[in-house]
Formats: sequence, C-alpha cells, structure tokens
Amino acid sequence: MEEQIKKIISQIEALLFLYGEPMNYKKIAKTLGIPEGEIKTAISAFSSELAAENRGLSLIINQDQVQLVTKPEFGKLLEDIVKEEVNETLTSVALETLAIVAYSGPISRAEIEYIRGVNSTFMLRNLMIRGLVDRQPDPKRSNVYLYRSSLELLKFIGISKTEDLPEYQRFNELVKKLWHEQPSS
Amino acid sequence: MEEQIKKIISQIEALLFLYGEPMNYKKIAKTLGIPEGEIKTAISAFSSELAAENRGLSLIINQDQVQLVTKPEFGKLLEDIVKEEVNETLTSVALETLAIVAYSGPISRAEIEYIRGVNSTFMLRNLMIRGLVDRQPDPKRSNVYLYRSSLELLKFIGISKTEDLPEYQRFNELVKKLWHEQPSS
Amino acid sequence: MNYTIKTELFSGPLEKLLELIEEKKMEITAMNLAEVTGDFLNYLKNIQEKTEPGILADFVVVASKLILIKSKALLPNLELTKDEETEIKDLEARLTIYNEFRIAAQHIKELAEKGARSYSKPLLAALEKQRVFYPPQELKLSDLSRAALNLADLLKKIVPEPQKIKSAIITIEQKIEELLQRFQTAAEHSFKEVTMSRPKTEIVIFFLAILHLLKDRIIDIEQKGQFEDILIKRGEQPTQ
Repeated sequence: MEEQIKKIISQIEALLFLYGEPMNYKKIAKTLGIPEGEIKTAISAFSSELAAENRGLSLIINQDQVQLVTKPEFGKLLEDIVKEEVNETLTSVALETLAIVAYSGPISRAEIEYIRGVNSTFMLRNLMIRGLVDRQPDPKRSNVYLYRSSLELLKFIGISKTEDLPEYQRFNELVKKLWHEQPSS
Repeated sequence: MEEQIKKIISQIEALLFLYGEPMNYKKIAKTLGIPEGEIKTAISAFSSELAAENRGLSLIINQDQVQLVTKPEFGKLLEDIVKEEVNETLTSVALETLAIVAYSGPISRAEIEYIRGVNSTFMLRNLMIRGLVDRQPDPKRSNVYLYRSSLELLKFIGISKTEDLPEYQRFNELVKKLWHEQPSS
Repeated sequence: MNYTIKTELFSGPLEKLLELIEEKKMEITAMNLAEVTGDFLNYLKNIQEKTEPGILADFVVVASKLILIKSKALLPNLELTKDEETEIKDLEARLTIYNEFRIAAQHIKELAEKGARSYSKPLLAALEKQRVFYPPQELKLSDLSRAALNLADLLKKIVPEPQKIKSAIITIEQKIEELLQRFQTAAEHSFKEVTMSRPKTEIVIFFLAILHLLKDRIIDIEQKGQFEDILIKRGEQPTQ
C-alpha cells in the first residue's frame, strides 16, 4: 500500500474512533483537509484491513455515511461488560458519590469534585449508566449539568422524594453552608 | 503470530473500544474469560501492532491499567471533535508538583513536600480534582497515600507510559538516591 | 464556580532561595547560602503581612536553617550538633534536587503545550442513548445514609486546617519583643549572654529576631573579631 493512503487510514481511524456516531464523507474530508475522493479510496482500503483476524472493529458504510463499530461477532460483548459492571457491588467510592448526589442534588460536577477532592467524571457516568443518577442542563450556566438521584433509585430504596432520606435536612444544610463559607475565589 | 493470540487481540480491541475508560488486566481477563497471563502477552503484542503507520490508535499503559486512545500526533487534528473544553492551563507551581509526582511516583505527600519545601495538600487536591494525579493507599503504611500520574495526565501530555517522559531515568534515580541518603525524613 | 486555590500562585521558599542564588550567579553551597540569608530574610519580612500563616511557616522553616548556616559562618566556633550539620547538608541537597525538578517541570510544560494529546471514548459510549436501570441488588437506604455520615467527615476536611503553625511566627515576634524590652533597661547585650542556656532552636529564632531589628536599624551589632561574641546595641532610632 502507498505511504499516503496508510497515513489517511490512520487519520480516519482516529477520527471515527473519537466521533462515535456515523460521519459523512464530506465532513471527514473537511475535518482532515483531504479531498473526498481520497477519503473514499482510503475508507474502502480500511474496511478490508479490518477484516483481518486480529482486528475487533469494523466499518458500517451506509450510502455516504461511515461509522466505526465492533465486529458483529462481538455483539454479545457489550452485554457481558454491562453485566460485569452491574453485578459488581457499589464500591465505597461509588456509594460516596451517590450519597452526595442524593443528599445535595441538584449539584454540579465541579461541586461534587470539590467535596470529594477527586475527579468524578467517570464515577458520575458510571452511576448514570446504571440509571441511579440523572442529569439535566443547569438553567443558569451554559455547559454545566446538574446531577440528582433518579426516580427509579428513590423507588428502589423505598422513598418517594429525596427529602425523605434520613437526616436529609442536616446534610443538605451542611453542604449549602459550605458554598457560603467558601465563596468562589 | 499465532492464531490464538490474534483472536485475543481482536477481543481486547473490541472490549477497550466499547468500554472507553481505562480497564485493568484482571477485569479484562474476567470479562473475556481468558487467563490474565495471556491477556498481558496479547496486550504487549497489540501495543506494538498499533505502532504501524496505518493505525490511528494507541494504548496507554499505567501500571495495571490499559486504555485505547487516539495517537498523540493527531492531537491538533482532533481538537475540534472533542466536545469537552481542554483549555487547561497549568501554573508553574502545578507543573512543579506534577513533575515530582510523574517522575518519582508512587510518592507520598511527605516526600513531595520534602522536595518542594512547601505544604502541598491543596496543590495535590487540586491536581486530583483535575484528574491529572491518582492516589492509592500505601500498602506498607496505614493512613498514607501514594500519588502517581494518572492515565489522564499521560493522555494530556501525549505519552503512552510514565517511562516515556523525557529524561525519566535520570530524574527517577535522583529522587531514589535522595531517600537512600536521607532515610530519616 | 471557580475553586482554584490561591496558594498556587505563591512561589515556595526553595524557589525563592534558588532565585536569590541565581541572581548572584552562584552555585548551591553552604557558603553561598549564608551569602543570601539576608536577602531571604528581607523577602520574608516583606511578604509577612500579605501571606497566609501556613505558607509563611514553610518560609520560616527554611529561614531558620539559613540562620543556622549564617551563624556558623559568622561564629565559626559555634558548635553544631550532628543533626544540625545534617540539616545544612540536607538543605543543599534539597535545593539541588528542586533545581533539577524545574527542568522536569519544563519537560512536562513543553509536552502539554505541544498539543500532541491523546483522546479516548467516554465510558460505554454505546449505551448513551438507552435508558436503563441496573440497581445493585443489595443497595439499601441505610447504605446511603451511612455514606452520608462519612460525607460529614469529608466536608470537615475541606475547610483548611486551623493554623497551628502560626506559633512559629509568633515566636519570632515574641523574641523581638523580648529583645526590645531588654534594651529598655540596658543599652548593650552580648549575644552569648542573651542566648546562654537556651535551646539551639531558640537561639536561631533569636538570631532571626536580631536580623529583623538590624534591618529596621532598631539595633546595631558589633563583632570585634571572627571568633568573638556579638555585641547587640540599641540603634540610633528610638525603639518604639
């Protein structure tokens, strides 16, 4: 294979990996600054490369759209991962994050991280995927989400609203006080 | 390469692609139902395969954690695709602490403070909130944490393992020598 | 909300010390450290009012070591304990390492600025659009409230520690006060006399106090010869 096309394939791989969704040729060409014709050739070469035994990914090509996905033979893998992830009991770290969200939600990620002292991106996403936590955009700040316990969670632990959590008042006030005492610097 | 290992590489590729976040060897082995030893061999082979010119991905390996990421050389190209804001600026003091953690981690807070001559509680907390530093309990001492570079930091500076830091050997030994000469502090 | 911590903006005592040494284009040796002791103490004095006690304390620790070095340079017959000798060696070694780590920090800075970053996919991106509920079967209300109890401890930890270290600063001020009072009654004191039978750490603080007062011309000092006692005299300006 030509050097040039190898280079383009590597760029397409990185781009589609990150993008996740189906992407059309035109957009790929524009993002990479490469003519659409060359993109098409490279995608077709990339697709045959992915057929190799040591590759776990494949391309779904639909008219002018292309998406990088796992090979169909790994269809059950996602289910296995989720089972593995979900069967695990909540770690103390997960429980701590969940408690913060339940007792002081709606609360932003920055605020949760301020309380925990640790980056919480992964933990929050994990709790969201399990359906324990919901998020919604903050009406006051752009690009900020507020996290709170999901209705399913409340039902599961047998209460109908967050205010019914044991000692809700005390903890909620404790956290509110924290924001008052430590104004943003 | 053996057929068997090719098959395992394809499974690992699919798994890391789906999971997204760092995964440790044990979890990979458990999810795929393959012995951990074989997983390690396959990951090392996978990592060298990814060095090929037509590949856009690479593996970051930090102790027993592995993550599938885009190659650092495509950092600028992909900047616009990433939705998160990435304009993290690091002050010189943050960089100094980060350097000590990255080059000589796992390292305790007392040791970091000994080198810096300044209380580093808040600096470390700040770096942990940004996700650039990880900590874990010291297996040898109770109530002591050891700090080390996170996978996020390696992604941020575009290297695939701590040992790839410029002059890693020299700085790492510098600190080791310090503890040998001054065991008391 | 922006939770950037203010302490980030301050340069630490070792950084300052290195700056002073570099300004004079000197190497890191005990002799040269004695040379910049005065400058360091001046700097400490200047930042004293604007700086948090916690940070100041870090400076005072280094200052006391510098004064030890300076004392030895001024009073060669001053006998140092093994610990103190180690402390001096130690400061040299730490400065050297610290200096090296500025290069390491530069490496990281350059890597970060190059923008050659790797990116990854979010956790289980394929599940993003599904709405599922996978509760851990054993999760109970009491688990949450127990975690909340621990949360209360966490919240306490966030508030910065009470400023224990302030005592170190107060001590210097106390010593200054003590010296000033002595000058109310007598015009001249011998360093040896004043510091006689005091623990060495206190002598060091005394020395720091003397240097403070000297700077403000509240006192003058005189040393006849290299191995002689230091005479402390009331300065030309009124003491209060």
